[in-house]
Amino acid sequence: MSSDLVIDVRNVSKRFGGLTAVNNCSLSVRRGSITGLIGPNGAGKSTLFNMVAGNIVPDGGSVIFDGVDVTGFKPHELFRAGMLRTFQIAHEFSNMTALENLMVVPGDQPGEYLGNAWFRPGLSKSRETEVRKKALDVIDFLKLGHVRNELAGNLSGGQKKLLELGRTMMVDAKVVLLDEVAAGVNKTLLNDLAANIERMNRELSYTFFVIEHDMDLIARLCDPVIVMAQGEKIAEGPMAEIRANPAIVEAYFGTPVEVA
Amino acid sequence: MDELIFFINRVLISGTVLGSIYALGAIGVTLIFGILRFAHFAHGDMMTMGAFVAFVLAGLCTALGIVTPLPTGFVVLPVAMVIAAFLALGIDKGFYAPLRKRGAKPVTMLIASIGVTLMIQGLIRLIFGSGTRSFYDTEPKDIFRIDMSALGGTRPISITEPQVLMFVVTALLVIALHLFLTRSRLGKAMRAMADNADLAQVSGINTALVVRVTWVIAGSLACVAGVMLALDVALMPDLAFNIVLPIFAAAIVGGLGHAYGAIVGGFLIAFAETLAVFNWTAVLRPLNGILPEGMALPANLALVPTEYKLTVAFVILVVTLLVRPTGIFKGVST
Amino acid sequence: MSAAEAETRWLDRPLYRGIALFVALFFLVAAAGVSQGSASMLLILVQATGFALIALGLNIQWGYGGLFNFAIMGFLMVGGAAVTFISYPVNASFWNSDGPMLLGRALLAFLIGAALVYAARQTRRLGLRGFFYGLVVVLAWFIAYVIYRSQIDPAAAYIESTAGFVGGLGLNPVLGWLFGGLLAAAIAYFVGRISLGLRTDYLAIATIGISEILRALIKNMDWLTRGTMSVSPMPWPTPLPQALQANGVGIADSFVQARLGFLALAVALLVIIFYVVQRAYGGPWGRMMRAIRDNHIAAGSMGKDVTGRQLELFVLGSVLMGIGGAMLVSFSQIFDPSGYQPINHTFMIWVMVIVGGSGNSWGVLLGSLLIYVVWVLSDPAAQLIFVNLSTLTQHMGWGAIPEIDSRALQMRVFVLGVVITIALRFAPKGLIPEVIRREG
Amino acid sequence: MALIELRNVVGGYGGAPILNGVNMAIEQSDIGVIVGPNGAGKSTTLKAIFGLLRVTGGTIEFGGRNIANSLPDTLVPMGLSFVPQEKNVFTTLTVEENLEMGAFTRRDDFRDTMDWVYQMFPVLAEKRRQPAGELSGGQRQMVAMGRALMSKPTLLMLDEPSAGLSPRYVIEIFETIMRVNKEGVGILMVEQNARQALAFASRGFVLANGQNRFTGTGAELIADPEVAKSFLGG
Amino acid sequence: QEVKIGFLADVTGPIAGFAPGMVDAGNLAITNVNDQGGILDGQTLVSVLADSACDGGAAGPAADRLVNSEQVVAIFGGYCSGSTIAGANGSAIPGNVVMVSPASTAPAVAELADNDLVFRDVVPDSIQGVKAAELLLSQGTTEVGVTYVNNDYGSGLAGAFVDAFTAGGGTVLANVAHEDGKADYRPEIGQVEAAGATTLVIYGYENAGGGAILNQAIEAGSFTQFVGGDGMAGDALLEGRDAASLEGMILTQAAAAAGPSFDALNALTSAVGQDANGTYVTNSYDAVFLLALAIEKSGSADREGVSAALREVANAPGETILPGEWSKAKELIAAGTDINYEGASGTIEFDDVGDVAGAINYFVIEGGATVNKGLIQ
Ligand SMILES: Nc1ncnc2c1ncn2[C@@H]1O[C@H](COP(=O)(O)OP(=O)(O)OP(=O)(O)O)[C@@H](O)[C@H]1O
Ligand SMILES: Nc1ncnc2c1ncn2[C@@H]1O[C@H](COP(=O)(O)OP(=O)(O)OP(=O)(O)O)[C@@H](O)[C@H]1O
Ligand SMILES: [Mg+2]
Ligand SMILES: [Mg+2]
Repeated sequence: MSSDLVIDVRNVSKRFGGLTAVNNCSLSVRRGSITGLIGPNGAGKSTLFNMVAGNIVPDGGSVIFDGVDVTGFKPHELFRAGMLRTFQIAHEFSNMTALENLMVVPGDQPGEYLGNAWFRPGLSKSRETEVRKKALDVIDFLKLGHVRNELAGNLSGGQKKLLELGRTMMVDAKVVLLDEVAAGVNKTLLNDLAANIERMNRELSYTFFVIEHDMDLIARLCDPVIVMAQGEKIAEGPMAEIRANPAIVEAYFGTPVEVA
Repeated sequence: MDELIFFINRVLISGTVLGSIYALGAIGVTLIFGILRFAHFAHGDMMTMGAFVAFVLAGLCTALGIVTPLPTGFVVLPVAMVIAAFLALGIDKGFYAPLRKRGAKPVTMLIASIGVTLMIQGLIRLIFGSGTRSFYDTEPKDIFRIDMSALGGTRPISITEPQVLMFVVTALLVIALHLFLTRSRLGKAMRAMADNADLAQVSGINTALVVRVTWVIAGSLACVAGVMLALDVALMPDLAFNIVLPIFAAAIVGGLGHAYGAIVGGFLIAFAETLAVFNWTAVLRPLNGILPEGMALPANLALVPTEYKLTVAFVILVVTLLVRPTGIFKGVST
Repeated sequence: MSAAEAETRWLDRPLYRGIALFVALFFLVAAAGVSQGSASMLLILVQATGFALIALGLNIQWGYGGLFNFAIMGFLMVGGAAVTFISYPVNASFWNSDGPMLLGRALLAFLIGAALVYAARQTRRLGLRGFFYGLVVVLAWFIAYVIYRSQIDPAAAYIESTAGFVGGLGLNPVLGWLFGGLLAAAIAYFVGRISLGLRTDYLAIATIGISEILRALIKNMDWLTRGTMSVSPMPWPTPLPQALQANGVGIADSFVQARLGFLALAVALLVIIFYVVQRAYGGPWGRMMRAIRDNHIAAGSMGKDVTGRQLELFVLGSVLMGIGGAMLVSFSQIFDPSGYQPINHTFMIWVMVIVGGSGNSWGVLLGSLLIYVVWVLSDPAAQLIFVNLSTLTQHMGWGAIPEIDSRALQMRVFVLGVVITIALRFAPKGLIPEVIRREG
Repeated sequence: MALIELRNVVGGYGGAPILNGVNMAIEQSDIGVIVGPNGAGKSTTLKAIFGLLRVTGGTIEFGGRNIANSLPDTLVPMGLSFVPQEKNVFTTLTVEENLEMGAFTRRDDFRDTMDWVYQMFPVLAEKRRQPAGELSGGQRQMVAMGRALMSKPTLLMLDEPSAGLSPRYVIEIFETIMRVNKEGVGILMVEQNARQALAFASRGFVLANGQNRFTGTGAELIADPEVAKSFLGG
Repeated sequence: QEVKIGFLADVTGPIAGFAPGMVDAGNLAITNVNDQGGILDGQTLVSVLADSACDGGAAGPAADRLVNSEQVVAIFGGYCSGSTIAGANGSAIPGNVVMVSPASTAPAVAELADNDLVFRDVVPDSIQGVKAAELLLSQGTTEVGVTYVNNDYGSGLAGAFVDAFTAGGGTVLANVAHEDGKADYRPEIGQVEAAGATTLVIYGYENAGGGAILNQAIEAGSFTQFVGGDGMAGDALLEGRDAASLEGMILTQAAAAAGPSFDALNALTSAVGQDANGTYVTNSYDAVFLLALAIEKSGSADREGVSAALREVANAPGETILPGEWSKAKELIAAGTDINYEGASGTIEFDDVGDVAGAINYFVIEGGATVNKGLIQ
C-alpha cells in the first residue's frame, strides 16, 4: 500500500519441530531508513531475516517487498528485485579467493550465460573488467588487500564477516539486510564501516535493516529500532525510548559489568 | 489360514531375513559415515571377506574333527569377528589413514574405498576362486517346519536354523550396540566425534582411538552380516558386493549416521522389495468365493514383475528422500 | 632450499605437472602401441576417447557443480539405446505390421496419463491441501500407470511376437550420437527436477536408484531394445575394415585405417567439446558455478538461480554422457543391455575423474585416458604377474595356484585397485588438481 | 614462574607464517585478553598453543615444559582447555554428555567437578538431559565453557566467548569468566568486545600482523590513546 | 615354434562363477594335443587368454588383442553372447579369424554376417526348451511354474520352453525372471508358489541364482518336482544338498553327456581333478579340440582355410575321433583320411550358419545320484 514501506512483514510464523521461532510477527521497514532489530538470543531475528530474504518459506503470513507480495519467492528472485542480505554465520565461497568472492556477486553478468560465453566474448570481457575494478576497490576499503588472493575459507573469522559485508558494496541494492555484521569485527574498522553504511544510506539512498547486539552501533546508526522476543515484536521506537523501557532493559541489556 | 501362513512364510520371514542382513550391513556403513564422514563402498566386500574368514575357520574345525551342535560357521563366528576386525584396522591403516592425514575430501575417500573393493575382490578370487561354496557341505541345514494343522492350516510355517540364529544375533547386536553407544565412555566419544570431530579433538578425546574402535565395530559387524548371509544362501566371492547398493540405500533412507535409522532403513527396503513382487492373489484367493462370476482374481496380482524388484526398492528410496531429504532420522551429510 | 624441495615446487606447478604427466601418459600409450601393435592401440584410443567424453560430462556435474551423480550408467545406456534406434537398419516387418499403430495408441495412453497427473497436481490451485491432495495425486499416478500399462503391454507382446523389436531408422550414426545426447538431456532434465534438491550423499544414492530403474527398463523393454538379446551389428559412421578390405586394402592395414578414421571423428568431437567447455568455465560462468558449488545458500542470496544452474550443469554433463555412451556402442557395434554394470560404467568414471583431478578438465582427460589404458593393460599385466607367481609358488614347493589362468585374470581388478589407491595416496586431490584462480 | 609463557612463537598453516614472534606470559591468577585487528593472528595464537597448527619457531612453556606441537589429547590432561569460537558444543549429545566429554581424559571420579559446574551454571543443571542443540546461544556458550572446565584445567582459553551474544549474556559470560578465574583457573581469551574485556583483564596483549604491539594490564591498554584509537575504536 | 589359439573368456563379470572351469577345459584340450605330438610339424599349441568381462565394450579390446597383437590362428570364445558378437564384429570377422563359442546361445549369434567364421558347439536355447516341454508333457505334467535368469540364456530357454509347453496343451502358471547375485529369492519363489505350481522349472545357473533358488525352494517345501536345464546340471548340484529333497529332479542337457565320447572326456578330466559335468565344460573342451583339429587339417598356422577345415573335421562322414584322441586324428589327417570328431557335448555337425543341431538327453536324480535316461524322443 503505502509505498513508504519497502519491507512489510505481515503475521509471519515459523515453526521448527515443536519450537515456534517466529510467532505471528508483523513489522515493517521504511524506505530510506536504517532500521535496527534487536532482541535476546533465540528471539527469532535471523529466522525473520531468512523469511524476508526467501531462504525459508514462512508457515503462515506474507512478506511484501516494495509493494509486491514476495512470500515464497526464491532468494535469487529477491536479489534481482533489489534485496541483498548478509549471513550471521559467514557464508563465504570457501574455495574461491577473496577477490573472486566479490566478483561473483554482481547480477546480470553477461558472461554467466553460456550463449554469451561462447558467442559474444567481447561483451563478457568488458563487463568483467568493470567488475574486477569494483571488487578491488571494495577489497581495499575493507583492508583485505593483502589477502585478496587467499582462499576465503582460510580467512579469519572477522575477515569472513568483512567479506560478507563487502558483498553489499558490490551491487546497487534497494534494501540491505545485515545480520550481525559487527560480531567479531575489530572496533576501529567497525567505525569506518558504520560511516560507510551511513554514507550509502545518505548518498545512494540504500535502506538498511540491521540485526545487531552491539548497542553502540545500533545507537549510532539506527532509527527506529525494533525489539523482538520469543518470536514476536514487542517494541519499536528510537533507541533512547527503548533504553528507557525497564522491561526490555531487564530482559535484554542486563546490568553493566562490575570490574572485579 | 493357508493364505496367512503363506503370507508369513513369503513376506514376514523372508522380509525379516533380508531386512536383518541389510540392517547389519547398513549399521556398519552408517557408523563409518557418521564418524569418518565418507561412504565406505568396500563394506560389502568386508562382509564377504568376513564370511570367507569364517569359512576357513569352519574348514579347520572340520579338519580337526570338531563337531558342534550349531552350524560350525556360526560357532567360529566370534573368532572370525576378531580376525575381521584386525583386517578392517589394517585396511584403514594402509589405505584410509594416510588419506585422512592429508585432509582428503570425502569423495576421495569414497573412490579409495572403491580401490579397496577391487583389491579385496581380486584377492578373494585369487585365493578361493570364483565358484560358489557352502557352509553346509559337511552337515545338513536344519529346517524347522512348524505344523499349523492345529489352527486349520495345511502347510507348515518353515524357517531354517540359520534364519533363527540370524534373528537372534541381529537383535542381540542391536541391543549391545545401543548400550555401548549410550552408556560407555567410548561409545559416547564415538557419538561426540560423529557430531563434531574438531571439538572432540579439542576436548582431548583420543580421536585415533575412536577411529580404531569404529573400524573394529564395523569390521566385526560386517563379518557377522557376511557369515549370516552366507549361512542363509551360499558363499561366493560376490556375495555381498551385489547387495551393497541396497545396503547403502538402507543406510541413507534411515538417515546417515544413525544406527537405528540403518535398522529401520534395512527393514523398509527389504519389505519394499518383498512386498512389491508379492502376488496378492495368494492371500486374496478366498475372495474368489465371494466375488461374482466372471470377476475372479487374475492369477498374478503383483505390483510389478520380478525383473523390477530392485527398482521398487529404489523407487521407495527416491520417494522417501523427496519427502525427507536426509532420511527418516535426519541424517548427517558431508 | 634444498634441491629436492625445489623439484617438488616445480612439479607442483599445475602446468609443468600436467605436461610431465601427459608426456608420461604418451609414453605409456606408445609402449602399449609397441607391445600390442598399432591396430590394438588405436582401438584402445578410440574407446578411451569415448570414456574421456563421459568423464568430462561427470566433471561438469561434479567438478563444476558438486553434483553427486551416480546415474552415469543409466545415461550411457540411454545413449546406447538412442544410437541403436537411429542407426540400426530399418526393420520392415515391424513397420509393415500393426506395431506402429499399437505404439501410437500406447503413446496416446501415455499422454492421457500424463495429462491426468498434471491435472491432479493442479488441484492444489483449487485449494486442495495435505492428505487429500496427496491422495488425489497418488490416485492419478495409479490410474495413469494402469491406463498406460493396458496399452503398452499388448503392444509390446505383439511386437515381440511378430517383429522381434522395432529396429532402427537406418540413419547416420553421428545423428544417433547427437540423439543420444538429446535423449540423455531430456531424461536428465526430469531426473534433475526431481532429485537435485537432495544433498550430496543422498543425491548419490537417489541417482544410483534412478540408474538402476533406467537399466531395468531398458533391459526389459524387449520390444524397443531387444533386451537381453542384444542388437548388432551397429554401423560405423566411417568405413569398416571389411569395407576397406573390399577395396583391396590388406587385412592388417584395414584395421589401422578404419580405426584411424573413427578415431579422427571421435577426437574431433572431443576437441570441440573440450574447447567449448573450457572456454565457458574459464569465465564468469565457471566462477558462478564454483560459487554455487561452494555455498549454494549464499549463491542464491547473491542472485544466482541455484536450481536452474544446477539443472543446467546436470543436463549439460548428461549430454556428454549420452554422446559418449552412444559413441562406444557404435564403435563396439553391439548394444547389450546386460553388459552394463555400475562398477564398470559408473564407479569407474568416478575413479577417472577423481584420480585425474576433479574440476580440472585437463586432469580429467588425463585420468580417463590413464585409467582406461591401465584397465585394458591390466589384462595381460595381471596374467604376467600372477602366472609367474604361480610358477614361483610351484618352485617353492607350495604347488601351483589352482585355475591360475582365470584367477590371474580375476586379479585385473586388483591391479586397478592398486593403481587407484596409489594414485590417490600420492595425489589426494587428483593428478592435476583444480587450479585456484588467483588474479589481479 | 608463569603458568604459560610464549617466547617468539612463529607458526602458520603451511604457507607463509602467520605468527611472527608472539610473546606472552600468564599467571594462574591472571585473566589475559588478546585484542587486535581482524586477521592479526589472535585465533591462530590460541590454536598454536593448543597444538592445532605447526609451530616452527620459539617456545611455548606450560608448567615449565615446552609444549609446542603437542596434541590436544596430551595437553588436556596437563591442564589446558580450549573453547573454540563456533561449533563449540556437541549438538546431538545431552548437556550432561557434553560435560562428560570434557572429562574424557580423566580417569578419576569427576562427579564433584560436574557438581561444581552445575553450581556455577544452575540453568545447565535444569537442562542436563536436553540435547545441547536445543539451547539458546548463551546457554550453549555456558555448556561449552562447562565442558572445558570438566578437565579441571589450570588454564582456560576462550576464542571470542561473547561474540553474537546479546548484551545481557555478554555480561553474564564475563561475570562467569571472572568467577572461574577466582576458583583458580588462569584465563587467556581473545575478544573483539575489547573495551569491556580489557576492563577486567589483568593482562592485555595487542596483536597485529602476528606480533605483539602492546602489552600491559587491561587498564593500561585502555588508557593508552594510541591503542584506543587504532585498536579499540577510539 | 608356437601356434596360438586365443581364449576370449568372460572370466570377470557376471559369469565369473563358471568361466574358470571352461578355461581349464580348453587348456586341457591343448595339453592333450601337446602331449600327443603337438600340432602341425610338432609345434606347440598355446592358449592366449583375454578377458571380455561379459560386456561388449570390454570384449572389443580383448578380442582385438588376440587378433591383432597376439596374432592367434583361431579363437575359442566368447562365452557371453554379447562378448562373442562384439569380438566377432570388431576384430575376428575383419581379421578373418574363426571363432568357436562354447556357450553363446543367443539367436543373434546366428545372424552375424560372419563370412562363415563364427561357430558354436552349444545347442541353441530353442531346441533344449522345446525338448524339455515335450518331455514334461509326455510324463503327464500339465502345470508348471518357471523361473529363469534374466539374460540371453535364461530368457531364450524359458521362452522356447513356455511356447512349446503351452502349444502342447500345458499351462504355465507363472513365468518369473530372476537376476543373478541377489541375497534372497523367496519373493520370486513365492510368486510361483502363489500361482499354485508344484513343479518348478529353473533355467538359471547352479552356482549363481539358480542354485540359490533351488535351495530356497527346497526350504519352502511346497514343490514336489524340480526341472532344470544344462545350467543347473553338474556334480555340484548334489554337493551340499540333501539328495532326498531333490529326488526325481529332471535335468536336460545336450547329448551326449554319456556314451563313449563323454566317458573319454570324463577320464581325461578326472585325471587332472576337473569336473566334466561343470557348466559348459564339455562344450569348451570340444571347441578347442575341434579348433586344433581344424588347424591340423588346414595344414598351416594360417587363418585362411581354418573355417572350411573345421567343417570337415567336425561333420560326418569320416573316421570317428573321440576327445583326447589327438595322435590318432593326426595320423589320419596326415594320411588324408576324413575324420569326424564326436564331441563330449554331443554330436557336432555344424550347419550353414555354424550352429549345431544336437539332440537332448535327460537325467533324473534317483537315490542320490544322477541317472542318465538317454535321449528325449
Ligand atoms: N534450522 C533450524 N532448525 C531448528 N531450530 C532452529 C533453526 N533455526 C533456528 N532455530 C531455532 O529458532 C529459534 C530462533 O532462532 P534465530 O536464529 O532466529 O534467533 P536469533 O534471534 O537470530 O538469535 P541470535 O541473536 O542468537 O542470532 C532458536 O531457538 C533456534 O534454536
Ligand atoms: N586454515 C588457514 N589456512 C591458511 N591461512 C589461514 C587459515 N586460518 C587463518 N589463516 C590466516 O591467518 C591469519 C590470521 O588468522 P586468525 O584467525 O588468527 O585471525 P584473528 O586475529 O583471529 O582475526 P579475527 O579477529 O578476524 O578472528 C589471517 O590472515 C588468515 O587469512
Ligand atoms: Mg541470529
Ligand atoms: Mg579469530
